[in-house]
Amino acid sequence: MIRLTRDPIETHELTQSVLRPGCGAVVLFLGTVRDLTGDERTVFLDYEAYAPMAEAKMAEIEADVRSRWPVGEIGIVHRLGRLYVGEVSVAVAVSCPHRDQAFEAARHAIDRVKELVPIWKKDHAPDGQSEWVPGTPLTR
Amino acid sequence: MIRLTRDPIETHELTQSVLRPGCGAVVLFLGTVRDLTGDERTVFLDYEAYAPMAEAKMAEIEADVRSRWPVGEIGIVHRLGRLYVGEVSVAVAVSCPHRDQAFEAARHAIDRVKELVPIWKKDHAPDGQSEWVPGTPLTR
Amino acid sequence: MEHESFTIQVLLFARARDLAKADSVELRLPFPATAADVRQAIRECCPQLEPLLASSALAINHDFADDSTPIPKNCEIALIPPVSGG
Amino acid sequence: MEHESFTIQVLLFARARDLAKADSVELRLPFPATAADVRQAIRECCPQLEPLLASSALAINHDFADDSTPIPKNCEIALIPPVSGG
Repeated sequence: MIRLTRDPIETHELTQSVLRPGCGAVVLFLGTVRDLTGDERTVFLDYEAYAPMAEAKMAEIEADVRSRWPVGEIGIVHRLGRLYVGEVSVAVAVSCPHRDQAFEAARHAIDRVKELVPIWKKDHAPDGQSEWVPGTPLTR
Repeated sequence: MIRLTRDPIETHELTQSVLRPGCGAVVLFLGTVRDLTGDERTVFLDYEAYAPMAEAKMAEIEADVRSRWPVGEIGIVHRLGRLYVGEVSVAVAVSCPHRDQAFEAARHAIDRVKELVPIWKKDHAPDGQSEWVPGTPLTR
Repeated sequence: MEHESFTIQVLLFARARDLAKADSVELRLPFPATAADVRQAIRECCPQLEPLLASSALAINHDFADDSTPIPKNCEIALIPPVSGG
Repeated sequence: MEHESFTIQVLLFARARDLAKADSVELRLPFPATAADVRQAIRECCPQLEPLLASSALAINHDFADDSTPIPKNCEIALIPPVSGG
């Protein structure tokens, strides 16, 4: 399951949705808006996406993770719009039979989301200054 | 925060409780009761602990994780008593500034819980047979 | 004989949109054309995007393109600056 | 001259409790004694625990003990079969 949303991410529902009787391990990763990046203070971030491509890439990531690990269920949700410090910007939940699989699968999924999905964030500082977070050039 | 409980683990509250403005990453691990171990079907598990020592070891694990990673907050909760397939037996939630730290810290914590904490489970099969899960001898 | 040509829209996002002050740019390309031709046409029409071009990817129909990827006549093209989701 | 001796309770859990059909066993040890002496005393008093002893640890006051760990006169001792939490 993959989703882009402008609403707060329902992390509990996401976690519950991946539970499976054959899977003894669930890993949930949450990315949240940090107050500091180095010495720079953040008040909020504005996230934007190239939505149809972002959804296509998230679906590819889901398929890739399923091909590498025995996934019971996986959910990847990214939030868009204005997010204040502490809010959840991205959530990945994965269930697998065993914990090494669930940890590896969740880690792989979030790494790929940050590398491949066309989403950008603009950082807004307390002094009103804003700038696009530099990000990672595509290496594919 | 460490806790033994006979009630269902409140995984959402646990996750929320580790969120910190300086931490951009949260990892939650849930161990759940699997329906199959190899070919053997499980109906429920009975968990028991040597409670005061289990709490002491969980507190040691919390301190160990905090000494190795820049943990914002960590929560480790283990459930005791009768758990049916699908129920959450153990939960670990960790927040850190960055995701590599949060993944490593959560993984280390659950690995140590399974190695060091005096908790045992008895597996109950559909035919009424039951046996203590062999477990791992202490290596330390 | 005149070479065939066609028009494409390139969608712009994030810093690219801010630099170009536009959601998209319209380019006229010879046919056939590749992604490398799109880059060159962007360079010529929007010099303000120059600092971002080397680190940006081109996407054709929601998939990343190499310089050699051909541009179909009806497709959705986007310039993808370094991503920073998560 | 008679050697000093003392009595300890060893708490039993999980498979150890099932095998011994008891929550604890009482042992009389010479003083001073080590964890190795506790193991030997368990072996003698409860032969039914023998198959579990080699893979089990002893805990003294909630910490794992080596064979050489001395046994204080007032302490909580437990036999810890291989753990299977999680």
